[in-house]
Amino acid sequence: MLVNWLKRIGTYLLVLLGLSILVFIIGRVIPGDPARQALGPRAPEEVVQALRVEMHLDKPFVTQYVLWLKGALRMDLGKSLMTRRPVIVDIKEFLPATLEIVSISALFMVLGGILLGILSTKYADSWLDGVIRVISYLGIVSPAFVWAIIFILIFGYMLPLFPTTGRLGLSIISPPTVTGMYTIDFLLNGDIVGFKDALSHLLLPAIALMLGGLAQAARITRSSMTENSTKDYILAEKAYGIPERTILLTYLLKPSLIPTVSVLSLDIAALFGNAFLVEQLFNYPGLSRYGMQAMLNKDLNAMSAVVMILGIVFITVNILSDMVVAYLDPRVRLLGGGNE
Amino acid sequence: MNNKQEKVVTKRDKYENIKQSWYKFSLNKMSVVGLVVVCLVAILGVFEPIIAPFPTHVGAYVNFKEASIPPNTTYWMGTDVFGRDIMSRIFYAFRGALTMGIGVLVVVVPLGGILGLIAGYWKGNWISTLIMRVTDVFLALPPLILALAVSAILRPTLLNSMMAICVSWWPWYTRLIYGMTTTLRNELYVKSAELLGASKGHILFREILPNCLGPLFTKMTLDMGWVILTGASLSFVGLGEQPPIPSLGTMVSDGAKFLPAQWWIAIFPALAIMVIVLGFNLMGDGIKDMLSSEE
Amino acid sequence: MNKTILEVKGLKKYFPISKGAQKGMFVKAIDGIDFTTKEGETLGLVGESGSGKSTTAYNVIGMYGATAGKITFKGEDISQISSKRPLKFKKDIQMVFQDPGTTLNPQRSVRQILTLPLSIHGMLDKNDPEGQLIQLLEAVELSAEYLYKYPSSLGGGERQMLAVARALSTNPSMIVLDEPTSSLDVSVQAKIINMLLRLQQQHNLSYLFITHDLSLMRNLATKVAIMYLGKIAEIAPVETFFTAPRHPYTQMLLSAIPVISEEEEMFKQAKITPKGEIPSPVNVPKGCGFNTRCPFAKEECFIDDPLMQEIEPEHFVRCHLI
Amino acid sequence: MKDKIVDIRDLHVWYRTFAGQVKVLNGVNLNVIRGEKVGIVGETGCGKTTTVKSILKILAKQASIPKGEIFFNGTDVLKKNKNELKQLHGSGASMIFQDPTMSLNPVFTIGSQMFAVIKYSGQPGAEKKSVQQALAIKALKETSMPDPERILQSYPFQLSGGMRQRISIAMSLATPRDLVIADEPTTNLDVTIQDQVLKMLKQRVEDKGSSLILITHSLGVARETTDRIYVMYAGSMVETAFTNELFKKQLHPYTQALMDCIPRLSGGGVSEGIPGRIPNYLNPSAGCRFAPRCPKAFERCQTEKPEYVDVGTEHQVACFLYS
Repeated sequence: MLVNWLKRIGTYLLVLLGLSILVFIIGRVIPGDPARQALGPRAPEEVVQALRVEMHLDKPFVTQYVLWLKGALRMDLGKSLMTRRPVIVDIKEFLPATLEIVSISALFMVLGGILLGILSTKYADSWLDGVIRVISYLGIVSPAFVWAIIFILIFGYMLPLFPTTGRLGLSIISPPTVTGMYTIDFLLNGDIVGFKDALSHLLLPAIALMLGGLAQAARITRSSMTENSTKDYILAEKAYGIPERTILLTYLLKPSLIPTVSVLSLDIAALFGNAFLVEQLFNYPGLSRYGMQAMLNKDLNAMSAVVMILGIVFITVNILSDMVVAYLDPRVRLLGGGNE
Repeated sequence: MNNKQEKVVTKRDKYENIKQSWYKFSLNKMSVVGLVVVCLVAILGVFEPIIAPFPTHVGAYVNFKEASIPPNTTYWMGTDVFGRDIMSRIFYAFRGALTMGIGVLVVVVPLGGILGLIAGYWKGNWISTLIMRVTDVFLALPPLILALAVSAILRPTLLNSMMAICVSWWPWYTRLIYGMTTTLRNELYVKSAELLGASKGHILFREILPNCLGPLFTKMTLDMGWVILTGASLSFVGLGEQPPIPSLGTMVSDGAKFLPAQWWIAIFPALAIMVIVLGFNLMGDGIKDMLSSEE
Repeated sequence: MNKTILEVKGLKKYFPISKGAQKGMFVKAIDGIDFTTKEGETLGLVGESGSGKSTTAYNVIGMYGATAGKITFKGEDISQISSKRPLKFKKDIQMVFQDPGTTLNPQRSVRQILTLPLSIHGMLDKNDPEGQLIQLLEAVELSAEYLYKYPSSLGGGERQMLAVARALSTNPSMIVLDEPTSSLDVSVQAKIINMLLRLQQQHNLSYLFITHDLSLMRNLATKVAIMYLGKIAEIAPVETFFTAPRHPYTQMLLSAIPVISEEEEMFKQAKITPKGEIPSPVNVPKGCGFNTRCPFAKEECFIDDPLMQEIEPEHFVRCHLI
Repeated sequence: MKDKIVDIRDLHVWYRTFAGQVKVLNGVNLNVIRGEKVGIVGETGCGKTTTVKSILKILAKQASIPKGEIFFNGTDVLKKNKNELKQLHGSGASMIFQDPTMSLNPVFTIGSQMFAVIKYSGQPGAEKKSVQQALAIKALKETSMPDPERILQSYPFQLSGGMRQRISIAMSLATPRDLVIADEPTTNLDVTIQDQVLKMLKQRVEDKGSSLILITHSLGVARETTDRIYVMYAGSMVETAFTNELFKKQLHPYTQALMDCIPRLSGGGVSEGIPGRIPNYLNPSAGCRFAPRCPKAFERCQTEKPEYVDVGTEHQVACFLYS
């Protein structure tokens, strides 16, 4: 069994390496001169040239990549042109914020999606099923940034229940950083007021982010549960008199969750993508906004770092989902038949 | 049994097929709604100069007298800060959106599809592993981010943003066709074609590919919606069609600054995006039901 | 008149296991078999799942290459995989598969399906292609109208008849049939069996017929070979095979068949009650493969594997009891 | 009158499809006496599975029952609502399916499935785990399963087709059942395994004193396992008789034709099969559905539906040759 996991992690590392090459190529193909871009048109030529040397732009392409890779392994990702600070410092500041949002929306997505899927199967073709299907269509159909705008409109102005900008209320001082995630740090600090404020700042962006994934999960759960409900073993269990609820929540749910989990892992990874726009709208200082600005300002080091982190997150989510699938499906666990 | 009879019989078979497919498609009323929405969007987009109330507002037209008027009888969806009619601009933006959708799919489906066919049929040897590992690398990033990174490099135009989406979208089709080909290549009709001595070209394109068309068309219809959505996200951050040419993403992002007072400037383009994607999604589900085999 | 058309000598086919606990070991699907078939004859290969009968058929048609041993067809060596064989063998040996559901491409019309073999081997009759196809359909008792239909609108039996028509199209000298009627109803099976017998007369075809149904074999084959765990347990002309079976496994299989008339009970007089299941072809038991289930197993049976002995002309048995 | 476990009268079942209503069952009559082993023999598409699924009310959503009654233990199943059905399902009937790969839940251990069946079977003390464990092991031992403890921990994909069917049988008889329904339980198994499984099923049903409905397309299997046989064609019963009586003399032309098609171990070739195809259920003819393929059909067969008529001790046939 272990051999299988090692082989799988090996392929993922390979993918990561491939990703770093891809990102490096994209970074370097940028027309225009990043050094000139950073220092502005008026900077004298020799200063720009010095920066160019410092950024190894003069060396051949492959050596630049090798140097960059060695640096990355030593956590030295070079300096960000925008913030003038080592990229690693920016990441330490912004990454926890985005992780906070993404983990909450992932939680909503998984629990909500599966719950809605079960409900719409149980009350199939009833009014409740209809309502859930409409919600899931709306959820799937509208991009996160449209929901963001609608939420800002409703909660920002009409009925100001939840804050729609920033990470903390102006009056609240940020907690001593332990994990970098305000909600957890406040809790560790025992500061309930702070915790409530940080949480309320998180709520709207998180919900805007997760609606699409939630709807997708609900739809996949419903369709795979409906399909499995006609299989012989479910009919046999009905014939044996096993109560409807037990069949629905155990014998039908467990096999039906397998397709949902693989879709969920894709959608959770996609949260980071959508976070780009949502953080922009809620001007929430997360890693995605930082990455967005890096791309717009062609800040190579920052951009490569953010993309690599997204790749790593994607792979961790994939490994987690493989583990959950292995738990759900004994054939995968015991035969080591990984799903491609 | 001359050609005329052949026509009659095949026509009857075909007619029977179409009637059966339409029944399965329209079984779920929502799919019909989707079809209607998509047709409406197409008509509005293509015939925009005729249908739109203020076709001239599409270009660099400025009329401060009429700026920021809420929806009324003349401007059904109100006007923006430059006094341009939002509805006409949305109709024009439909055309941009559809060109983006079709343009991307026309590139991505054949490219991804053929790679998927090759990788799937020759699964096990190096060409297949190479293709699939490269696909994994491209899929390791959410499509929006890859598209952002690529379009950030190029000058922001509609064409470049389409290219950016192509770069991040082709692997989805490779993986779809790869998945199907690896199972289809073991079907008996493929085995018997091989044993008869049929050429690899015949086997890939006449035996395997026709059986992938069902899920392929379903995915293409759904993807029309997603591609347009991604395109809107790109233009939302200014990487798509440049002003004054209207695109839904830019209209939403410009309008967002004027919330909540002039809410209509941002809300109507946002709703327009939802309507397009909703239409294609509903239609895609209908096609999935239509092509699903079991009665 | 009938000289040997197909000869198999010491054929072996092992499949390496790439995943799971048994990694590195082999599935010994065929573990050394020998038989010959004469022109115009039907050799029946009988056995239960895991006996290797289908693998043998796939080796003859060329879907697999042999791990060891030799297959000669009309004097020429065809042991390697079909893609490496000269084109003429793809014309001369054809195959009919088991599952009517997937043997025909659902997206191609009957006309396209039947035209493919003809065009590959350049046998298309230019001036009347339609007539040629209709003739083929009539050979398998299907009306000309079927030419323009799609497989989905045909019944299981009709699809198998079309598969036979496709096999006949290049007028081969041998057809390999892998359980062609096992997923069909009895009434449809009867039609196909009689059709196959008629075609054999008209075109002097030789069949390699694979099935698990011994009563079907009784009404079709000229010679029957019974396989167990990748080896042939007994070969005999059909008359002696059913009236005087000598291998305990043949007797056990005969006594397990549900029959519908008293006279058939007569053939099950050995009354060996079936017991146990077929062991896995990965770790084959030492000595004779059948020793785990054989009521007459002697101490010798657990030590060495018995050799094929010819107890009567054309009647071979692999058992220590002989 | 011996009490009837199952009594189906003039049952009609229709399926909603894209082309309209498919009228599969066209007036089925069937009864099973307590402790009797009844076989239903018929070819693909004649409605055998629909008949038994309607007894257990596990028909597909698209199915509808426009006419007919199904009495199980004396009460009409169609009139019962959800919780009344609980008793029927609890200890009333159980079903064994054809495809061993689908008859057991792939992601649960054999043990967890058997315990659930026993728990809800209304047996005294069935809630306790220990009672469930004991009953499950006893049931597995009775079906001559090697090393039942290991079986309870293993998953279906780790077992062979034969073992899985034996487990389904053990499950269906782990607690006393009035009726066991087996839908082609051994069709996917090898002949030597099928022989052992059929003998064991017959033995278990007799020991537990429950009655059996065995569905099969093979007359040979029915001859070796059942007391009485219903021959079914295109949605209704054409002939029924005690097993040895039926194999001595067949009355209905379809049964005769079917017998002639079966290859015999004693050789002698087979008949030319039955001409034509199964009737189209979308708009079936009002008359006898076998008429278009029947060598002895005459004018009356085309228009009128033959009634089920007694022609001897427990020997009924639906054909105008006899009424």
